Amino acid sequence: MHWELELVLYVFLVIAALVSLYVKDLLTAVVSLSVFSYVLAMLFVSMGAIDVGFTEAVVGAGVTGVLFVVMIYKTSRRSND
Amino acid sequence: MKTINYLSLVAVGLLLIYASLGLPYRGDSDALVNQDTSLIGTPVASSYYIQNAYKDANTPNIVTAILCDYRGFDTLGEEVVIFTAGIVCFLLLNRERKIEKKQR
Amino acid sequence: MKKSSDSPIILLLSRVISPYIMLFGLYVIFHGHYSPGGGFQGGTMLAASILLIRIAMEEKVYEMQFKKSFDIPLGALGVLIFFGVGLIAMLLGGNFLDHHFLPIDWLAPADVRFMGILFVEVGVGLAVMTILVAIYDNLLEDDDA
Amino acid sequence: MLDFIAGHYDYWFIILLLIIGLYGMIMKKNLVKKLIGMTIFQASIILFYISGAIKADATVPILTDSISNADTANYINPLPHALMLTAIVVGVATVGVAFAILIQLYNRYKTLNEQELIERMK
Repeated sequence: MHWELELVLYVFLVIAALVSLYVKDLLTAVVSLSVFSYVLAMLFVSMGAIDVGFTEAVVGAGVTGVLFVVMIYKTSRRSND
Repeated sequence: MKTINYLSLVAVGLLLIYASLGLPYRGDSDALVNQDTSLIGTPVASSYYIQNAYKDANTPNIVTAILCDYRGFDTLGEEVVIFTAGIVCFLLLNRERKIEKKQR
Repeated sequence: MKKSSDSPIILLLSRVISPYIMLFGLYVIFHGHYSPGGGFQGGTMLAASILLIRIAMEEKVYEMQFKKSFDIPLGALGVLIFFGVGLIAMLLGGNFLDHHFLPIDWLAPADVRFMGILFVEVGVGLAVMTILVAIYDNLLEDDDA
Repeated sequence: MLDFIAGHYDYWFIILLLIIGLYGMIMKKNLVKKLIGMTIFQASIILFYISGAIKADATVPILTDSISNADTANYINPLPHALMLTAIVVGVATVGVAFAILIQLYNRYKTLNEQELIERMK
Protein backbone atom coordinates (compact mmCIF):
# COMPACT_ATOMS: atom_id res chain seq x y z
CA MET A 1 0.00 0.00 0.00
CA HIS A 2 2.46 2.64 -1.16
CA TRP A 3 0.13 5.20 -2.64
CA GLU A 4 2.72 6.75 -4.98
CA LEU A 5 3.38 3.40 -6.65
CA GLU A 6 -0.33 2.71 -6.94
CA LEU A 7 -1.02 6.11 -8.46
CA VAL A 8 1.61 5.55 -11.18
CA LEU A 9 0.23 2.08 -11.92
CA TYR A 10 -3.34 3.42 -12.16
CA VAL A 11 -2.26 6.12 -14.62
CA PHE A 12 -0.50 3.51 -16.77
CA LEU A 13 -3.62 1.32 -16.60
CA VAL A 14 -5.90 4.08 -17.90
CA ILE A 15 -3.42 4.99 -20.67
CA ALA A 16 -3.13 1.36 -21.83
CA ALA A 17 -6.93 0.97 -21.87
CA LEU A 18 -7.42 4.16 -23.91
CA VAL A 19 -4.68 3.20 -26.41
CA SER A 20 -6.16 -0.25 -26.95
CA LEU A 21 -9.55 1.29 -27.72
CA TYR A 22 -8.37 4.15 -29.94
CA VAL A 23 -5.82 2.50 -32.20
CA LYS A 24 -7.00 1.34 -35.64
CA ASP A 25 -4.69 -1.64 -36.14
CA LEU A 26 -6.17 -4.53 -34.18
CA LEU A 27 -2.82 -6.25 -33.58
CA THR A 28 -1.53 -3.12 -31.82
CA ALA A 29 -4.72 -3.05 -29.76
CA VAL A 30 -4.10 -6.64 -28.63
CA VAL A 31 -0.50 -5.88 -27.61
CA SER A 32 -1.77 -2.87 -25.66
CA LEU A 33 -4.34 -5.10 -23.96
CA SER A 34 -1.51 -7.43 -22.87
CA VAL A 35 0.28 -4.42 -21.37
CA PHE A 36 -2.99 -3.56 -19.58
CA SER A 37 -3.19 -7.07 -18.12
CA TYR A 38 0.39 -7.02 -16.92
CA VAL A 39 0.04 -3.64 -15.20
CA LEU A 40 -3.17 -4.95 -13.63
CA ALA A 41 -1.24 -7.97 -12.29
CA MET A 42 1.36 -5.66 -10.73
CA LEU A 43 -1.44 -3.64 -9.13
CA PHE A 44 -2.93 -6.82 -7.63
CA VAL A 45 0.44 -7.78 -6.17
CA SER A 46 0.86 -4.32 -4.67
CA MET A 47 -2.55 -4.75 -3.03
CA GLY A 48 -1.43 -8.02 -1.42
CA ALA A 49 -3.39 -10.45 -3.63
CA ILE A 50 -0.45 -12.51 -4.86
CA ASP A 51 -2.54 -15.47 -6.03
CA VAL A 52 -4.79 -13.26 -8.13
CA GLY A 53 -1.78 -11.38 -9.50
CA PHE A 54 -0.11 -14.64 -10.53
CA THR A 55 -3.27 -15.81 -12.28
CA GLU A 56 -3.77 -12.52 -14.08
CA ALA A 57 -0.15 -12.44 -15.28
CA VAL A 58 -0.36 -15.99 -16.66
CA VAL A 59 -3.90 -15.91 -18.05
CA GLY A 60 -4.45 -12.30 -19.08
CA ALA A 61 -1.03 -11.48 -20.47
CA GLY A 62 -0.23 -14.95 -21.85
CA VAL A 63 -3.05 -17.15 -23.07
CA THR A 64 -5.61 -14.43 -23.89
CA GLY A 65 -3.04 -12.68 -26.09
CA VAL A 66 -2.34 -15.90 -27.99
CA LEU A 67 -6.05 -16.55 -28.55
CA PHE A 68 -6.61 -12.93 -29.72
CA VAL A 69 -3.73 -13.22 -32.20
CA VAL A 70 -5.09 -16.48 -33.61
CA MET A 71 -8.54 -14.93 -34.00
CA ILE A 72 -7.15 -11.88 -35.81
CA TYR A 73 -5.09 -14.20 -38.05
CA LYS A 74 -8.28 -16.01 -39.05
CA THR A 75 -10.31 -12.81 -39.62
CA SER A 76 -9.31 -9.29 -40.68
CA ARG A 77 -6.73 -7.02 -39.10
CA ARG A 78 -8.15 -3.61 -40.01
CA SER A 79 -10.72 -1.74 -38.02
CA ASN A 80 -12.68 1.31 -39.14
CA ASP A 81 -12.88 3.06 -35.78
CA MET B 1 -28.19 9.30 -31.07
CA LYS B 2 -24.50 9.75 -30.32
CA THR B 3 -25.21 12.56 -27.88
CA ILE B 4 -27.63 10.39 -25.94
CA ASN B 5 -24.96 7.70 -25.63
CA TYR B 6 -22.36 10.14 -24.31
CA LEU B 7 -24.86 11.67 -21.89
CA SER B 8 -25.82 8.27 -20.54
CA LEU B 9 -22.14 7.42 -20.02
CA VAL B 10 -21.62 10.62 -18.03
CA ALA B 11 -24.79 9.98 -16.04
CA VAL B 12 -23.69 6.45 -15.09
CA GLY B 13 -20.28 7.77 -14.06
CA LEU B 14 -21.70 10.51 -11.86
CA LEU B 15 -24.15 8.08 -10.25
CA LEU B 16 -21.33 5.64 -9.45
CA ILE B 17 -19.15 8.41 -8.00
CA TYR B 18 -22.05 9.53 -5.81
CA ALA B 19 -22.46 5.94 -4.63
CA SER B 20 -18.74 5.58 -3.92
CA LEU B 21 -18.85 8.39 -1.37
CA GLY B 22 -20.64 6.05 1.05
CA LEU B 23 -18.16 3.21 0.77
CA PRO B 24 -15.84 2.49 3.74
CA TYR B 25 -12.36 3.98 3.79
CA ARG B 26 -9.67 2.03 2.03
CA GLY B 27 -7.71 -0.34 4.29
CA ASP B 28 -10.03 0.18 7.22
CA SER B 29 -9.62 -2.73 9.66
CA ASP B 30 -12.87 -1.84 11.44
CA ALA B 31 -15.08 -2.16 8.38
CA LEU B 32 -18.01 -4.55 8.60
CA VAL B 33 -16.50 -7.34 6.49
CA ASN B 34 -13.27 -7.41 8.48
CA GLN B 35 -14.72 -7.91 11.95
CA ASP B 36 -14.74 -11.17 13.88
CA THR B 37 -18.48 -11.28 14.61
CA SER B 38 -21.26 -9.79 12.53
CA LEU B 39 -24.06 -7.52 13.75
CA ILE B 40 -26.29 -10.43 14.75
CA GLY B 41 -23.55 -12.31 16.58
CA THR B 42 -22.58 -15.01 14.09
CA PRO B 43 -18.90 -15.40 13.09
CA VAL B 44 -17.80 -13.71 9.85
CA ALA B 45 -16.59 -16.18 7.21
CA SER B 46 -13.22 -14.65 6.34
CA SER B 47 -12.15 -14.29 9.98
CA TYR B 48 -13.11 -17.92 10.58
CA TYR B 49 -10.99 -18.98 7.60
CA ILE B 50 -7.97 -17.01 8.80
CA GLN B 51 -8.12 -18.51 12.27
CA ASN B 52 -8.91 -22.11 11.37
CA ALA B 53 -7.32 -22.86 7.97
CA TYR B 54 -4.06 -24.26 9.34
CA LYS B 55 -5.78 -26.21 12.10
CA ASP B 56 -8.32 -27.84 9.78
CA ALA B 57 -6.41 -28.61 6.61
CA ASN B 58 -2.71 -28.23 7.47
CA THR B 59 -2.39 -25.71 4.63
CA PRO B 60 -0.63 -22.37 5.18
CA ASN B 61 -1.97 -20.79 1.98
CA ILE B 62 -5.47 -19.71 3.01
CA VAL B 63 -6.66 -18.98 -0.53
CA THR B 64 -5.98 -22.59 -1.59
CA ALA B 65 -7.79 -23.93 1.46
CA ILE B 66 -10.86 -21.80 0.71
CA LEU B 67 -10.80 -22.60 -2.99
CA CYS B 68 -10.58 -26.37 -2.75
CA ASP B 69 -11.93 -27.29 0.66
CA TYR B 70 -14.33 -24.81 2.25
CA ARG B 71 -15.90 -23.63 -0.99
CA GLY B 72 -15.18 -26.63 -3.20
CA PHE B 73 -18.69 -26.70 -4.63
CA ASP B 74 -18.16 -23.23 -6.09
CA THR B 75 -14.97 -24.38 -7.79
CA LEU B 76 -16.72 -27.49 -9.14
CA GLY B 77 -19.37 -25.39 -10.84
CA GLU B 78 -16.72 -23.08 -12.23
CA GLU B 79 -14.78 -25.98 -13.72
CA VAL B 80 -17.96 -27.27 -15.35
CA VAL B 81 -18.35 -23.80 -16.92
CA ILE B 82 -14.82 -24.03 -18.39
CA PHE B 83 -15.54 -27.51 -19.73
CA THR B 84 -18.78 -26.28 -21.31
CA ALA B 85 -16.84 -23.49 -23.03
CA GLY B 86 -14.46 -26.06 -24.52
CA ILE B 87 -17.37 -28.20 -25.73
CA VAL B 88 -19.04 -25.16 -27.33
CA CYS B 89 -15.85 -24.25 -29.23
CA PHE B 90 -15.55 -27.87 -30.37
CA LEU B 91 -19.13 -27.95 -31.62
CA LEU B 92 -18.96 -24.58 -33.39
CA LEU B 93 -15.70 -25.00 -35.26
CA ASN B 94 -14.89 -28.66 -35.71
CA ARG B 95 -13.66 -29.84 -39.09
CA GLU B 96 -15.02 -33.40 -39.21
CA ARG B 97 -18.59 -32.28 -38.64
CA LYS B 98 -18.28 -29.81 -41.51
CA ILE B 99 -16.95 -32.46 -43.91
CA GLU B 100 -19.81 -34.74 -42.95
CA LYS B 101 -22.29 -31.96 -43.56
CA LYS B 102 -20.81 -31.17 -46.96
CA GLN B 103 -21.00 -34.73 -48.21
CA ARG B 104 -24.62 -35.06 -47.28
CA MET C 1 0.29 -22.70 -36.73
CA LYS C 2 -0.06 -24.99 -39.72
CA LYS C 3 3.39 -24.36 -41.18
CA SER C 4 6.65 -24.41 -39.28
CA SER C 5 8.43 -21.14 -38.55
CA ASP C 6 11.22 -19.97 -40.85
CA SER C 7 13.59 -18.67 -38.22
CA PRO C 8 15.98 -21.23 -36.67
CA ILE C 9 16.22 -19.12 -33.51
CA ILE C 10 12.52 -19.55 -32.77
CA LEU C 11 12.65 -23.28 -33.51
CA LEU C 12 15.63 -23.90 -31.22
CA LEU C 13 14.55 -21.56 -28.42
CA SER C 14 10.97 -22.80 -28.16
CA ARG C 15 12.28 -26.37 -28.04
CA VAL C 16 14.66 -25.49 -25.18
CA ILE C 17 12.31 -23.32 -23.10
CA SER C 18 9.12 -25.40 -23.26
CA PRO C 19 10.16 -28.26 -20.87
CA TYR C 20 11.25 -25.78 -18.23
CA ILE C 21 7.89 -23.98 -18.36
CA MET C 22 6.17 -27.37 -18.02
CA LEU C 23 8.34 -28.30 -15.02
CA PHE C 24 7.58 -24.99 -13.33
CA GLY C 25 3.87 -25.53 -13.96
CA LEU C 26 4.02 -28.93 -12.22
CA TYR C 27 5.91 -27.32 -9.33
CA VAL C 28 3.25 -24.62 -9.02
CA ILE C 29 0.47 -27.25 -8.87
CA PHE C 30 2.12 -29.52 -6.30
CA HIS C 31 3.56 -26.74 -4.12
CA GLY C 32 0.35 -24.73 -4.03
CA HIS C 33 -0.26 -25.47 -0.35
CA TYR C 34 2.75 -23.52 0.84
CA SER C 35 3.28 -20.76 -1.73
CA PRO C 36 1.11 -18.79 -4.18
CA GLY C 37 -0.15 -21.14 -6.83
CA GLY C 38 -2.58 -23.95 -7.34
CA GLY C 39 -4.54 -25.75 -9.99
CA PHE C 40 -5.60 -22.78 -12.08
CA GLN C 41 -2.18 -21.15 -12.36
CA GLY C 42 -0.28 -24.40 -12.87
CA GLY C 43 -2.77 -25.66 -15.46
CA THR C 44 -2.49 -22.41 -17.40
CA MET C 45 1.31 -22.62 -17.35
CA LEU C 46 1.20 -26.21 -18.67
CA ALA C 47 -1.14 -24.99 -21.42
CA ALA C 48 1.33 -22.16 -22.20
CA SER C 49 4.20 -24.63 -22.62
CA ILE C 50 2.12 -26.72 -25.03
CA LEU C 51 0.93 -23.64 -26.95
CA LEU C 52 4.53 -22.47 -27.38
CA ILE C 53 5.37 -25.64 -29.32
CA ARG C 54 2.09 -25.39 -31.23
CA ILE C 55 2.83 -21.84 -32.41
CA ALA C 56 6.42 -22.50 -33.48
CA MET C 57 6.29 -25.97 -35.06
CA GLU C 58 4.28 -27.58 -37.86
CA GLU C 59 1.33 -29.87 -37.36
CA LYS C 60 3.26 -33.18 -37.70
CA VAL C 61 5.64 -32.23 -34.87
CA TYR C 62 3.14 -31.01 -32.32
CA GLU C 63 0.87 -33.99 -32.85
CA MET C 64 3.73 -36.04 -31.39
CA GLN C 65 3.78 -33.95 -28.21
CA PHE C 66 0.08 -33.77 -27.37
CA LYS C 67 -2.50 -35.26 -29.69
CA LYS C 68 -5.33 -33.05 -30.87
CA SER C 69 -7.93 -35.73 -30.28
CA PHE C 70 -6.98 -36.13 -26.61
CA ASP C 71 -7.90 -32.71 -25.29
CA ILE C 72 -11.67 -32.94 -24.79
CA PRO C 73 -11.55 -36.48 -23.22
CA LEU C 74 -8.75 -35.47 -20.84
CA GLY C 75 -10.72 -32.37 -19.83
CA ALA C 76 -13.68 -34.60 -19.02
CA LEU C 77 -11.30 -36.79 -16.98
CA GLY C 78 -10.21 -33.74 -14.96
CA VAL C 79 -13.82 -32.82 -14.15
CA LEU C 80 -14.50 -36.45 -13.22
CA ILE C 81 -11.52 -36.54 -10.82
CA PHE C 82 -12.93 -33.51 -8.99
CA PHE C 83 -16.43 -34.96 -8.97
CA GLY C 84 -15.17 -38.40 -7.90
CA VAL C 85 -13.35 -37.03 -4.85
CA GLY C 86 -16.60 -35.43 -3.73
CA LEU C 87 -18.61 -38.55 -4.52
CA ILE C 88 -16.29 -40.89 -2.55
CA ALA C 89 -16.64 -38.65 0.50
CA MET C 90 -20.41 -38.71 0.07
CA LEU C 91 -20.58 -42.51 -0.29
CA LEU C 92 -18.54 -42.98 2.90
CA GLY C 93 -20.98 -41.07 5.04
CA GLY C 94 -20.04 -37.40 4.81
CA ASN C 95 -21.31 -34.43 2.87
CA PHE C 96 -20.46 -33.85 -0.77
CA LEU C 97 -16.82 -32.65 -1.10
CA ASP C 98 -16.10 -33.15 2.61
CA HIS C 99 -12.50 -34.35 2.34
CA HIS C 100 -12.48 -35.42 5.98
CA PHE C 101 -14.15 -38.73 5.03
CA LEU C 102 -11.68 -39.87 2.37
CA PRO C 103 -10.45 -43.47 2.95
CA ILE C 104 -6.86 -42.65 3.94
CA ASP C 105 -6.73 -44.17 7.41
CA TRP C 106 -3.07 -43.92 8.31
CA LEU C 107 -2.92 -40.12 8.29
CA ALA C 108 -4.01 -37.53 10.81
CA PRO C 109 -7.42 -35.88 10.08
CA ALA C 110 -5.83 -32.60 9.01
CA ASP C 111 -3.53 -34.46 6.62
CA VAL C 112 -6.50 -36.26 5.05
CA ARG C 113 -7.98 -32.90 4.10
CA PHE C 114 -4.53 -31.89 2.82
CA MET C 115 -4.53 -34.88 0.46
CA GLY C 116 -8.10 -34.09 -0.63
CA ILE C 117 -7.03 -30.57 -1.62
CA LEU C 118 -4.13 -32.09 -3.60
CA PHE C 119 -6.43 -34.43 -5.59
CA VAL C 120 -8.83 -31.58 -6.34
CA GLU C 121 -5.98 -29.41 -7.59
CA VAL C 122 -4.70 -32.14 -9.90
CA GLY C 123 -8.18 -32.42 -11.40
CA VAL C 124 -8.52 -28.65 -11.84
CA GLY C 125 -5.07 -28.38 -13.44
CA LEU C 126 -5.76 -31.19 -15.92
CA ALA C 127 -9.11 -29.69 -16.95
CA VAL C 128 -7.82 -26.13 -17.36
CA MET C 129 -4.77 -27.24 -19.38
CA THR C 130 -6.69 -29.39 -21.84
CA ILE C 131 -9.58 -26.99 -22.32
CA LEU C 132 -7.30 -24.04 -23.12
CA VAL C 133 -5.40 -26.18 -25.64
CA ALA C 134 -8.76 -27.36 -27.06
CA ILE C 135 -9.94 -23.77 -27.60
CA TYR C 136 -6.69 -22.97 -29.45
CA ASP C 137 -6.93 -26.10 -31.62
CA ASN C 138 -10.52 -25.51 -32.58
CA LEU C 139 -9.89 -21.85 -33.41
CA LEU C 140 -7.20 -22.93 -35.85
CA GLU C 141 -9.36 -25.42 -37.78
CA ASP C 142 -9.63 -24.79 -41.52
CA ASP C 143 -12.97 -23.47 -42.63
CA ASP C 144 -12.82 -24.71 -46.23
CA ALA C 145 -11.75 -28.27 -45.61
CA MET D 1 -10.72 16.33 3.35
CA LEU D 2 -7.29 15.03 2.35
CA ASP D 3 -7.94 11.95 4.44
CA PHE D 4 -11.22 11.39 2.60
CA ILE D 5 -9.51 11.65 -0.80
CA ALA D 6 -6.74 9.25 0.24
CA GLY D 7 -9.37 6.78 1.37
CA HIS D 8 -11.46 6.95 -1.80
CA TYR D 9 -9.25 7.83 -4.79
CA ASP D 10 -8.88 4.27 -6.07
CA TYR D 11 -12.67 3.89 -6.31
CA TRP D 12 -12.70 6.83 -8.70
CA PHE D 13 -9.99 5.30 -10.86
CA ILE D 14 -11.98 2.05 -10.95
CA ILE D 15 -15.11 3.97 -12.01
CA LEU D 16 -13.06 5.67 -14.75
CA LEU D 17 -11.92 2.25 -16.04
CA LEU D 18 -15.51 0.98 -15.95
CA ILE D 19 -16.71 3.97 -17.97
CA ILE D 20 -13.90 3.40 -20.52
CA GLY D 21 -14.96 -0.23 -20.91
CA LEU D 22 -18.60 0.73 -21.26
CA TYR D 23 -17.66 3.35 -23.88
CA GLY D 24 -15.85 0.66 -25.87
CA MET D 25 -18.82 -1.64 -25.66
CA ILE D 26 -21.53 0.79 -26.77
CA MET D 27 -19.73 3.28 -29.06
CA LYS D 28 -17.28 1.22 -31.11
CA LYS D 29 -18.58 -0.42 -34.28
CA ASN D 30 -16.02 -3.21 -34.66
CA LEU D 31 -16.88 -6.40 -32.78
CA VAL D 32 -13.28 -7.05 -31.69
CA LYS D 33 -13.20 -3.57 -30.15
CA LYS D 34 -16.40 -4.41 -28.29
CA LEU D 35 -14.70 -7.54 -26.95
CA ILE D 36 -11.68 -5.52 -25.77
CA GLY D 37 -14.08 -3.14 -24.03
CA MET D 38 -15.72 -6.08 -22.29
CA THR D 39 -12.33 -7.28 -21.04
CA ILE D 40 -11.57 -3.85 -19.56
CA PHE D 41 -15.01 -3.74 -17.90
CA GLN D 42 -14.43 -7.15 -16.33
CA ALA D 43 -10.97 -6.12 -15.11
CA SER D 44 -12.44 -3.09 -13.34
CA ILE D 45 -14.99 -5.26 -11.51
CA ILE D 46 -12.24 -7.66 -10.33
CA LEU D 47 -10.12 -4.69 -9.25
CA PHE D 48 -13.00 -3.35 -7.16
CA TYR D 49 -13.35 -6.60 -5.25
CA ILE D 50 -9.60 -6.90 -4.62
CA SER D 51 -9.47 -3.26 -3.52
CA GLY D 52 -12.18 -3.89 -0.96
CA ALA D 53 -10.22 -6.73 0.61
CA ILE D 54 -7.13 -4.86 1.81
CA LYS D 55 -6.44 -3.94 5.43
CA ALA D 56 -3.91 -1.38 6.61
CA ASP D 57 -0.69 -2.84 8.06
CA ALA D 58 -1.67 -6.42 7.20
CA THR D 59 0.32 -9.06 5.35
CA VAL D 60 -0.52 -11.43 2.49
CA PRO D 61 -2.86 -14.38 3.28
CA ILE D 62 -0.16 -17.05 3.68
CA LEU D 63 0.34 -18.09 7.29
CA THR D 64 3.79 -17.77 8.87
CA ASP D 65 4.93 -18.71 12.34
CA SER D 66 6.17 -15.25 13.29
CA ILE D 67 2.82 -13.50 12.79
CA SER D 68 -0.07 -14.68 14.94
CA ASN D 69 -3.40 -15.52 13.30
CA ALA D 70 -5.42 -15.10 16.48
CA ASP D 71 -5.81 -11.41 15.64
CA THR D 72 -7.44 -11.34 12.21
CA ALA D 73 -6.25 -7.80 11.54
CA ASN D 74 -2.81 -9.23 10.76
CA TYR D 75 -3.85 -10.93 7.51
CA ILE D 76 -5.62 -9.57 4.44
CA ASN D 77 -9.18 -10.78 3.87
CA PRO D 78 -8.72 -13.95 1.71
CA LEU D 79 -12.33 -14.56 0.64
CA PRO D 80 -12.54 -12.04 -2.28
CA HIS D 81 -9.23 -13.40 -3.59
CA ALA D 82 -10.64 -16.91 -3.86
CA LEU D 83 -13.81 -15.68 -5.57
CA MET D 84 -12.00 -13.46 -8.09
CA LEU D 85 -9.46 -16.19 -8.92
CA THR D 86 -12.26 -18.25 -10.43
CA ALA D 87 -13.73 -15.19 -12.15
CA ILE D 88 -10.50 -14.56 -14.12
CA VAL D 89 -10.33 -18.13 -15.45
CA VAL D 90 -14.04 -18.13 -16.35
CA GLY D 91 -13.34 -14.86 -18.18
CA VAL D 92 -10.81 -16.46 -20.53
CA ALA D 93 -13.19 -19.36 -21.26
CA THR D 94 -16.06 -17.03 -22.18
CA VAL D 95 -13.72 -14.97 -24.37
CA GLY D 96 -12.83 -18.23 -26.18
CA VAL D 97 -16.51 -18.85 -26.94
CA ALA D 98 -16.80 -15.27 -28.23
CA PHE D 99 -13.83 -15.93 -30.57
CA ALA D 100 -15.54 -19.02 -31.97
CA ILE D 101 -18.71 -17.04 -32.70
CA LEU D 102 -16.70 -14.19 -34.31
CA ILE D 103 -14.84 -16.60 -36.61
CA GLN D 104 -18.09 -18.22 -37.72
CA LEU D 105 -19.60 -14.76 -38.40
CA TYR D 106 -16.57 -13.74 -40.47
CA ASN D 107 -16.66 -16.96 -42.49
CA ARG D 108 -20.28 -16.41 -43.38
CA TYR D 109 -20.54 -12.63 -43.89
CA LYS D 110 -16.88 -11.55 -44.51
CA THR D 111 -17.07 -8.58 -42.19
CA LEU D 112 -16.86 -7.72 -38.50
CA ASN D 113 -18.35 -4.24 -38.69
CA GLU D 114 -21.67 -4.03 -36.92
CA GLN D 115 -23.59 -1.95 -39.47
CA GLU D 116 -22.41 -3.90 -42.52
CA LEU D 117 -23.21 -7.10 -40.65
CA ILE D 118 -26.81 -6.00 -40.09
CA GLU D 119 -27.17 -4.99 -43.74
CA ARG D 120 -25.78 -8.26 -45.05
CA MET D 121 -27.95 -10.29 -42.73
CA LYS D 122 -31.14 -8.97 -44.37
